[in-house]
Amino acid sequence: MLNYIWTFLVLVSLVVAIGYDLYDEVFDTYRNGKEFSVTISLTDQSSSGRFRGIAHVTAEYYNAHYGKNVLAHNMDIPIQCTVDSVGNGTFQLFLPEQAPQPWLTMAKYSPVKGSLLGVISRVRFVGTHREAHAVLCFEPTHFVKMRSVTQAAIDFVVTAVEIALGLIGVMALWLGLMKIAEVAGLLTFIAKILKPLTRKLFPDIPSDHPAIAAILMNTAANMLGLSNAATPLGLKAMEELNKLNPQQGIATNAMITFLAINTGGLVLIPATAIAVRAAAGSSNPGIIIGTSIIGALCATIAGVTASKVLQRFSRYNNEITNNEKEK
Amino acid sequence: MLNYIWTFLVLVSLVVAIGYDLYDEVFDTYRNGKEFSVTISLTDQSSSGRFRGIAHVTAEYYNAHYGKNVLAHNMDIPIQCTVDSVGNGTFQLFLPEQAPQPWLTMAKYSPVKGSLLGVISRVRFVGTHREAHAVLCFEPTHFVKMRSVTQAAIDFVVTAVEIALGLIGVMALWLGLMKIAEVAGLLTFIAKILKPLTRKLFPDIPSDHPAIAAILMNTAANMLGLSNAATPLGLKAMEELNKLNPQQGIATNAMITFLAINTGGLVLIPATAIAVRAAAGSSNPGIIIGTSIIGALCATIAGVTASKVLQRFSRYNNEITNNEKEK
Amino acid sequence: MDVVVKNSITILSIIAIPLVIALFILWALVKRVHVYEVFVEGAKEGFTTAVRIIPYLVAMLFAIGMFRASGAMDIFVMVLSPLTNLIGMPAEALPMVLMRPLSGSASLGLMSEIMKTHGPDSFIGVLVSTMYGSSETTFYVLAVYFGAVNIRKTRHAVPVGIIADVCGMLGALIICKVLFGIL
Amino acid sequence: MDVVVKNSITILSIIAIPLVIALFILWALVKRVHVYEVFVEGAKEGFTTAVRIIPYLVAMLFAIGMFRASGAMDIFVMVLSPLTNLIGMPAEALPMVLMRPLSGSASLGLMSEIMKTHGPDSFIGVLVSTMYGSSETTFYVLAVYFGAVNIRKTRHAVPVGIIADVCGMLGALIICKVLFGIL
Repeated sequence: MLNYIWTFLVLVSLVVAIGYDLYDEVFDTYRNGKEFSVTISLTDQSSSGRFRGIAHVTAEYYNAHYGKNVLAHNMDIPIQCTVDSVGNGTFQLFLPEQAPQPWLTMAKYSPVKGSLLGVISRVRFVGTHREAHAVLCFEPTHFVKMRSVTQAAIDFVVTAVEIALGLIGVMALWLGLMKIAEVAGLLTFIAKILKPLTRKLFPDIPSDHPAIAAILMNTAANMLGLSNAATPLGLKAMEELNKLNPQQGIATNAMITFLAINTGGLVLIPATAIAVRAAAGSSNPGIIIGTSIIGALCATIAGVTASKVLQRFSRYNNEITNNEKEK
Repeated sequence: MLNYIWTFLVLVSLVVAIGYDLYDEVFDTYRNGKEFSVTISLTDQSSSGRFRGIAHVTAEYYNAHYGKNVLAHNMDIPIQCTVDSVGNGTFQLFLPEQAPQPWLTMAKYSPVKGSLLGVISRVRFVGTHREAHAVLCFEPTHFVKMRSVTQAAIDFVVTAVEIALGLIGVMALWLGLMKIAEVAGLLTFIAKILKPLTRKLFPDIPSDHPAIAAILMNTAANMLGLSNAATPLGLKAMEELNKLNPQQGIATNAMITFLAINTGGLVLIPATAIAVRAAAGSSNPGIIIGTSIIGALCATIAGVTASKVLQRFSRYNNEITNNEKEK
Repeated sequence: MDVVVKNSITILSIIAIPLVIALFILWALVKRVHVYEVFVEGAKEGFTTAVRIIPYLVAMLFAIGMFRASGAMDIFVMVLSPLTNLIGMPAEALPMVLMRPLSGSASLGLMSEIMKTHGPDSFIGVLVSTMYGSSETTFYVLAVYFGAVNIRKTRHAVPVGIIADVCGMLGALIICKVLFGIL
Repeated sequence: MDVVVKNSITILSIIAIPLVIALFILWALVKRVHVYEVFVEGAKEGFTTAVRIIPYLVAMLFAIGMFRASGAMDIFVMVLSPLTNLIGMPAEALPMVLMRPLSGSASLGLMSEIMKTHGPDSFIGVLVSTMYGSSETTFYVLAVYFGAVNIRKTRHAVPVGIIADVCGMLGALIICKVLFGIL
């Protein structure tokens, strides 16, 4: 199943990205190669044909050029040019952060990030060199979505490793503490106390197995919103469950039931959501506590029920049960 | 022994943290649930009952409220409120960095870090809505020490992993160089030269063993303050010593003597301490060089003597010596 | 929700970890366990477990990252909104429903954005924050948890996760409609 | 201390590493060792050694971090200061004595703070910086060094370390009193 979802995500992303990019090519979103006229107020001019100034872009012209109503007010943007004696050369437009679309995207994928580069031509100085008229032609922008999808793939892959390496410390801490509890017999003790509660949910697990205690502690940590502790404890629970797994590499019923409880996301106080609401100036940030609990309960109950129902139709089911019974 | 010290550190920390927190609860340091009156100068008001302003907090009132003389001058703090038609709602107080205690701690453990949140009530607008009187009730603050202890545990555990992973590079460098010296026979050569010096300190180590050279180089690096080289060389020395260890997992006499020399901390020029003194404007930062060396010599001599004396009373001692003799 | 209950849960979540640590170590002392040695023994697994997760997490985040960046979400919202309109789900909440199981940071961003445009106390604001607060990043959890024990055949875990997510989102929608909306 | 001696030690500590590297490689060349291959062979151990340390360092820094944050230090100073007053140790230096073997960064912070409040050239300033400069973070060293070779039974290493620390601190106190204080 994960095979299909993974393939689906990857292929859909690529198809959609190509679609967007073809749309941009066909409708010429970035007006590649088209000329854009500006008036520049000079602020600084050296002898070698290099000058700085402020390019005045009128909203009317910009909207007409790109065929979209994106710019409400005229814009003044710093520009730097190098031109020869005939009035041709290159320019660099230092785009502000609140620049309008196409330009913002063009600047993001420009060779000099945040600036638009290109060829300037037909520079005419007027009014004792305090002002100039010129025509800009931007570096062409192509296949923006494809580039952003590729970049996202690489960024997320790096993030994945950072997340995993960042887990080492808390994993070590909780595995160390759990080992102390295990050796001291505390985990078996907890598992025995919880027997009536867990016999129904996890019939395959022996009643005094440390997995039960790890599952309980993971669920408790999740409910209290202690994510730093929840993940290591959950992984410990999975490792304990895997010790009972007769077929390494294939999920057992108990694992899937555990994950159903875990992904249900039952949190007594959803702290992140409340903090975002409070920061946004809510008059009652905590109002979602009750509704969140009900939503999460729906998810958890549905998940556990589904795991119990679906395990009957699973291909690997019988093998696992038989092997376990043989033990 | 390390078991006892470890348990002691952890349990004492928890007990002390609980003690501090109970003190805070009993003496109500944070005035949880108490009302705090303020006058607010409005700066910005939208129609939907949302307004921003500057809350004026007088030193007299603040000190009386918290029963401590912590605030010398009156304070003006930006505030944002959302109130209903009756004058009740929530507020967010954007605390400056130099805010006085309890508030600074309260803001540190607030859901929106750096701000105080809570319920505002009895809002009365005066003077054509340019000013408002109101009563604030802050989100309760509980068990601050417990939270900071838990946070410290997690932070230090992450730091531990960062330190270890940061060692990989220098470890590899020095182990590589040491391997070259070992294969070239240089380590044996050094060990033989030092024989008269080390026979007394490390009688269990064969006189041409590479461990001697690693110990020498670690000590030299420590004395010269080259910590980047000292740790890898020390670990190399430990690994060489461990090759002579008949009972893996139990420290040998030679290891403990080596650690006594190492933790003595003999440095010819204590650079960090001198730098801190210079930065603090000392008229003679280097004055501690002589005293530091004498202090470190005391520690080293005491440590080595103690290791030689205590090894006679150690439980595992005879076994190790016998096993070594058998070889 | 009752303030007292909320406060006691908050206090419980603060003291839970210190209490668990104290309980473990005191119990171990009674049982004469060599705590430091045993702790180290258990902690050794930390590195290998974390490293074992890497390929699974890379695979999962690779696909999710591309999906996020491609803008495919907008197309899904466009296609699905006629359907979700039938059950009274506001179109603005649909990106949250689709993104929540895939990416925690993306759905957090969606939530903040909706708070800004619609206000946190609007029906959509309450609904979206309920949805965020009442579920987990299912696919991330699947990747990490199964990755830690090298499970590649997940059997019915994915359908179970999706069913749970759909029911959780529907539950959040219905309870918000009952309490705050016009049903 | 003589400036010439100080300068020559400084120069020695600068050129030590390049000299050692040059010596090793030249000696290896004479002995016809394949330096690159042998270097890589040895360097391989770097990763496993560093990883082997992790659980020990996690265990030790976990306890030390909690101890630092708990404020237990203040209580120890309160309890111990009547005792240390007897031997003429200033109460302000006591936190340094207690923290130095546990945490390098904490004791560095303590030293900077004392420099600020008492001045670097005051008796306490000189004493505290002598104490900092004349000892090592014993427990950190124990965790790392024993961790690298998987030693869990440390035998008498901890008492030896504590005896060395106590003697070092006493030595620093006495020499500072003799040279700068009123004995």
